[in-house]
Amino acid sequence: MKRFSGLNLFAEALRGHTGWPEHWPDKEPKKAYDVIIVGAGGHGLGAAYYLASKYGVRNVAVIEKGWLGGGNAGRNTTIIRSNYLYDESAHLFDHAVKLWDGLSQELNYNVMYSKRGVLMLAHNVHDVQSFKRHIHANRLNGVDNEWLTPEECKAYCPPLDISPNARHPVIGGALQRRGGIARHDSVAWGYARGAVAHGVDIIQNCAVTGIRRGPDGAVLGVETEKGFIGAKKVGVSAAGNTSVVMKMAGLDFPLESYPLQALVSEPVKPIVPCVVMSNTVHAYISQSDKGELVIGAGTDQYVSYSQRGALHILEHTLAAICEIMPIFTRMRMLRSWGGIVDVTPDRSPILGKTPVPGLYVNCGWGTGGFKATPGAADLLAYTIAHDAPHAINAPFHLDRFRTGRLIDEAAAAAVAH
Amino acid sequence: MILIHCPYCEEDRPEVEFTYGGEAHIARPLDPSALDDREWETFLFVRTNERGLHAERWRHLHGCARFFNAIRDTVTDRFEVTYKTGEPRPDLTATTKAAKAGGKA
Amino acid sequence: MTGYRIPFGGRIDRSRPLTFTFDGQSYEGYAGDTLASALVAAGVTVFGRSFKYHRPRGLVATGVEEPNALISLDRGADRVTPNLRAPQISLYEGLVAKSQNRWPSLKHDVAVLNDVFGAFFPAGFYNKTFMWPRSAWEKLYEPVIRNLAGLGESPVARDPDHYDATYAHCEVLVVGGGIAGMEAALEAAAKGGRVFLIDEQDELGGGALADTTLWATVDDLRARLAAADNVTVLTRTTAFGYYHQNFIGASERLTDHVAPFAAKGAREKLWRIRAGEVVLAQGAIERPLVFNGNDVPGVMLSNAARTLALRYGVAVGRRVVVMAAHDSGWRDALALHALGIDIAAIIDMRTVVPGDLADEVRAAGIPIYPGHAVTAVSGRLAVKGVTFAAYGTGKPHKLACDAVLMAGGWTPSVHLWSHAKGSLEWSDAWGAYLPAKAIENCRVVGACAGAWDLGKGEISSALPNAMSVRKQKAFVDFQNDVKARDIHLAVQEGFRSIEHIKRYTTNGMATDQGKTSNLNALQIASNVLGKPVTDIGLTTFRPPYTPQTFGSLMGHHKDALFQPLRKTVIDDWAVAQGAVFENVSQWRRARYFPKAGEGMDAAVGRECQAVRSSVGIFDASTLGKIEVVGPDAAEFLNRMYTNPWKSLQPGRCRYGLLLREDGFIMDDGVSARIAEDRFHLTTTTGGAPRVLSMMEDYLQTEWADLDVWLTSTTEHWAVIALQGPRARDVIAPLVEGIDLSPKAFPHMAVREGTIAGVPTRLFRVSFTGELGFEINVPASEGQKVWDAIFASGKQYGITPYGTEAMHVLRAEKGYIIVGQDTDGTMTPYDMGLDWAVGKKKADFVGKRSLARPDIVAKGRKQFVGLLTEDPYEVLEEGAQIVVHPDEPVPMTMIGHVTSSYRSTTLGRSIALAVLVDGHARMGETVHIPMPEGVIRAKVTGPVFYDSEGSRLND
Amino acid sequence: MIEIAPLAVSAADIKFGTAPVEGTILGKAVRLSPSQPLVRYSLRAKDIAVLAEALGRKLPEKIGTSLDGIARLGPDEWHALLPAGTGLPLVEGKPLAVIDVSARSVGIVVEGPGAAALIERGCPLDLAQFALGRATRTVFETVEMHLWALAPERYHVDVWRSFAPWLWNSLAEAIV
Repeated sequence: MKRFSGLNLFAEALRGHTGWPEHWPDKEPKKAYDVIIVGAGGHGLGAAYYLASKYGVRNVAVIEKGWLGGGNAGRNTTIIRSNYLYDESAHLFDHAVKLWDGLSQELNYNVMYSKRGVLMLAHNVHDVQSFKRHIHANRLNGVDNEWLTPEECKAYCPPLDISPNARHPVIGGALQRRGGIARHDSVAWGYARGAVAHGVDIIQNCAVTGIRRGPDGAVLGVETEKGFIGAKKVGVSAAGNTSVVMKMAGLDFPLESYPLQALVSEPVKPIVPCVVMSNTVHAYISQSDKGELVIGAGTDQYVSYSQRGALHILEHTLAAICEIMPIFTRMRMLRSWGGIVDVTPDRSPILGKTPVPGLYVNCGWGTGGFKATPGAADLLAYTIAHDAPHAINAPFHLDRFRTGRLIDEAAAAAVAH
Repeated sequence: MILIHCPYCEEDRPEVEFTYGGEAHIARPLDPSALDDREWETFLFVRTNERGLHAERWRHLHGCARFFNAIRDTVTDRFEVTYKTGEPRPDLTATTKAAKAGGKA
Repeated sequence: MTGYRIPFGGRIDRSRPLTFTFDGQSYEGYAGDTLASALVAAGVTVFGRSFKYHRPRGLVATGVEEPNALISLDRGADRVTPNLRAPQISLYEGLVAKSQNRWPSLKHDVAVLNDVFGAFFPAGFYNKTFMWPRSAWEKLYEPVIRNLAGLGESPVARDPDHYDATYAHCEVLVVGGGIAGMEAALEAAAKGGRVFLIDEQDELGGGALADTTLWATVDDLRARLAAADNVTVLTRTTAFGYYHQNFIGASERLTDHVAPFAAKGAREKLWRIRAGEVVLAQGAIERPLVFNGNDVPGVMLSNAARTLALRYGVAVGRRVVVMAAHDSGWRDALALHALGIDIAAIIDMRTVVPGDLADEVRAAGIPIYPGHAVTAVSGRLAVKGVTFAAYGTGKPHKLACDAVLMAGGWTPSVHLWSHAKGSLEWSDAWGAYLPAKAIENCRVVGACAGAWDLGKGEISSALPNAMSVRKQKAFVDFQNDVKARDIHLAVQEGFRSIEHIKRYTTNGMATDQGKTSNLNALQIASNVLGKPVTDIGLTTFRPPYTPQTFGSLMGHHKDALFQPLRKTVIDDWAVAQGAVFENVSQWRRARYFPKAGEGMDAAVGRECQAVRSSVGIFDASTLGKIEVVGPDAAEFLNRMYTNPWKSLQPGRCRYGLLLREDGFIMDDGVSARIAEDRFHLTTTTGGAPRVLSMMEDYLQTEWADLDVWLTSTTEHWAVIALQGPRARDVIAPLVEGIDLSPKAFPHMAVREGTIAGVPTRLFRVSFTGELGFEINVPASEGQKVWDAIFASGKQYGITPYGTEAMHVLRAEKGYIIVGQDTDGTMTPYDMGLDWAVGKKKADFVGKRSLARPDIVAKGRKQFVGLLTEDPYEVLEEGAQIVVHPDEPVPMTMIGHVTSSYRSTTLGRSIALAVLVDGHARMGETVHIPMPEGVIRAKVTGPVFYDSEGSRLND
Repeated sequence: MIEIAPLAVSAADIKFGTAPVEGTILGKAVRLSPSQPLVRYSLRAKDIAVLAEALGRKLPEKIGTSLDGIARLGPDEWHALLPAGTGLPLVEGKPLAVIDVSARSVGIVVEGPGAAALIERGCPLDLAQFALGRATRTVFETVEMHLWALAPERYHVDVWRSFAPWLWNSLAEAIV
């Protein structure tokens, strides 16, 4: 791996950039690996990276049915925050936020993590009660989150309309200053490059077609379009397609996959300095380093793998954005797209072992997976390496749906992820 | 916006009149107390999340207000057939043609 | 480029000159001009600066594919629109246009340093640097990058325009108003159904508007369309997205083409069209050629020069070089030549060109160079000349010129086809993908179907120059400054899928969405990878086809019409009384009624005191109400609610608790049995739709055998809560047909009669702990009854109270509010509502879940009261509770404050909370660490006032 | 207890129409007016005969059609929209339900050659296929309404009371 740095960039510029090697070579699968990760998104590539770099498991392959980073890693609105209510969630997401900090340096790949702050708007008394509950819980958990008055919201984010005669007036907000955004593709690419540097094989265009299990039920490896690949440990990090993969191992999962749409505007000079979310009007917005307003919509109502969203969802989303930021009615939508998000009954992820020995899963992130990327990847790697969950992800076990110990942030707070 | 054939109204109506009701044919057990925790979990939470033909419930909330069932392909979002609550899930392998006539995708 | 106005021809109206400004300088054009045509006619060459390198850029195209000429249109300070394409801006008198992405001026842009040092900013450069020192990313690098990025400036003022929307239906929708589209529309119209024809331009005709020989045909087709009464023609309308089942989103621009003072009505209109069949006639877009210097202002698409000349009467230059890889360039040259424009040469990359075309060109005296290509372009702000050579190698020749036209072949516009998930097939003849198999009921006609002779060009995937690709400024994506060498670099760095190449280089991600660049990038990648194009993949076209305003997508949901604000029939009265409101779900509710000079605390205290000491009146109309009727009504409720219902006698009320199937509290409310087969249910304000929907679900799909029906009556009834020791005295003079005596009409009873002459369902219930009535009357009579009660109550000092006093009063009694004291994770046992769970019931919704291991385990949070040690300290709702205040962060939190008030009745603060094992902690002291210090409080039961309930039963 | 800035009373404070609005849409004449007072009943039964007998009236059989002021909204649901003063018996003890919901909704009459176009701004139904005598529940954007085709170029729209100001203004906005 050739090191990335300003100096090397300068040196390469002088010789026409001929010296940059490929980020990741195309690999044909070996007969067997110690660990196979299914799904080359940020979470899967990251898990391979941490397995190889941190947990000493170097004989690792990541298998991807399409091109790496082509699923939700490259389709999300890149919001990063950790101001979750419950201890379990706050610890989980804050683990990720701590890893985000310094990730560019660790990977030697600028993922453009920008701590521009995430501001969640309160529009009614119930919102205030809920946000204050978050703020106090976060404070005692060591997670930053602070209350802003409407005027402070406006000062922090000038495009906001805080007029009291809006249909949904802004009556305050909760701000996490460490929250922000990152460049989504770079995260997948940086992890891929980092993993490869530690000996990981990345095998693209190779769909998994089955999971082979031994007489004792334990995993023996995966069947793929390129033949059988052996591995005693398989980690599945396949987002919206998790149910499909789990069925191959004979497991039915408490998951449903929904279309989630997002859109960007044409690029403009800096105008939205932070991330703004409003659960009451159902929309969120930030501005990318390129200048595009990046806007998230709600999920469509039905289960789907079509990645084809409906127009009325965009109508509602843009009406909502223009309700909180009326100056944007003349801005123009440049591109909209759909992803598939996998949602659990309590909207919290499932991250840990499965009933099948040797099969590990990281799924159910719903609309909130990007922010968790480094944390989820590290914890999946830890769980695979130790065949036991880390204390942080132990509560996110599949068994909670049987016992009733749900981690239901949405029910608790009605706050969208 | 999908058009959905309401089996009660007997016409295609726009998606915004409907609400999605989750997977179909998951009957509430007659005696829930007889189920163990695992079985109850399965009833409450486990879903096929089918990639392909998916049996699901819809309600024509802003129409006849009835729940009904549908088989929809979750890859294309195409409705193969819709049918009334209480009717058995159609076997589409045998009756694809008839189903399509009723479903009007 | 030294463009000029040709003294004749074009479709402009030379009798109507128009004045406009660009970057402050005044120009003239004609009605029928676009901003682009008028500026070219005025000799302007530089239209904008590119995104990354800030290179000066000229006009490339005359349609939606224009990548460079992005303009801000200023229609007044509150009507600024950035990033519009100059060729799509219709000229009007007084138009004010500004260039973008430059400082201090378009001709002298400081940021052009990016270009000077362009070698340091290849594709993906930002991934490789700006990482040290760590803090510099946010403080230095990112702000600089951000300021250099972005094109125009966002509007900063509230937009005074409004936007319209509609649904529409037709049997056939034709997208594209060129000849193919018009013919398709007429053909469809002849069959008799409703036909829509949509075109994005000011007038129908499409590409034919740039071919005078077709104008007669266009006129004829237009006349026949106008005569067909089943055809709706929408011009200035862009079909931007093709959604499920032939549902098309289109946006009509209604006012931007007229001067602001003359603009009337909505600015844009969103058409949501459901079509039986869709016919796509979107045409094709000409491809630029990729060669060194191809972005110098004055290098443009050949067809654009033709369009400017024939449609707008504008010559792009006085001496023009055509670089072709396709016959259409030759025809364009002939057309320009016929208008007196000097064609310096046709340089064609192909060695063989059609003989008849060559003969015609030779006859016109135009020099031709088959098998040659332009290898360099001189000039910075305008083309001065070209260097060309035999293709690939060869001795360079120089030629002076002021414009270079690129004819690289044609790319069918398959955007909408792709939105609709139609399949595509590679065509070698076209060097492009053509529509193959449709999923929807859709067909394609004209150039976008691969019809006509626009294919058959030569496709080149290598630069026409022996020089290293790294040394050539050969642009693929003009706006995003992607050069051929960036694609080479991406491949070198391991990006092999076209999606990876696109994302790494940003090719095709500009505001033109790759309309001119995608195919060239694909060809180059194919060449570098040594793989056929079809092995590299194809990037997905996503809606919208061209950028669409947020306003048009928002439609009429603007300002007051964003969402309905639901108000009760008493709302006007409350407004007149000076009430302060709060929004609760979709409703607006009076929160308190301050008297002059009163703050919230004082008003709420006074309101509470009035209820406790005399009588208060409260608008409870927002409560959800459901009428449950039928022989099986009691059986149904028995299955839904935790408590038993069959034993409830007609005329009596009961508190009902509703769980979700997962065992957690969903809603509650007091309900009454009106008759043997008729119940009047109430729900929380926000929960009403959810509850009804859940009940319908069980009724229709689980228990379809029951004969019972549910009807929302929320809005039928106005509900007036009258609470306080004098409540009975107030209504007594107004009520007829009901014996109000405590014995005949006890607490938790319901009676029917009249009040103030209006039929009523009168509930004797209380959410305050006082003697109380909830008076249900038809909403249409609500204000009348309210007025009568208010008048009758005058002598007792009747006091209107709002939601805040209601909250305090109920909290003093320990009554929960679902959604505030519970949060979707609480069971009846957690909330101390064991009494509301029917122990003998075999089943009810949620019962089985209450037996799950972690629900019966110790350590669950339970509902308690809290009394601060300092009675004047009011805890903050949402504050967290700990046992050990000195524990370092992260602290062990055992619960939180759910409700907290200053109680005038009790002369101190009170709070409700949920606390781990709270029921076993009575009397314990807990700690609430706040930023300002730790507050100590004692755990108590949740009932603070009249725990025996004696006041209720008076 | 949370102290917040008072809401401005003007917040989306739009009113239901008291006077008709007349004008054009897409060049066609249209008139919007509040309907006369009406009584409304929700009528429910699994068996149409039982209900018809109990009410002593003939009921429409096809879902989505109306007869003499009663529409069949669903397989077990009818809705009566009758002149003020017309009462229906709240029958007891039979497998049916009669519920007086007279005050739940208010009516809006949309008439004229532009009536369909005005409604189609927010209603996704194809009104060209919505023949005389049709009646159904549907939506205008996100707001539920009952739509009755009562006479040529004349529709009656029934909407829940608190949504009426929004619907009225959404319709009136497009009339020029």
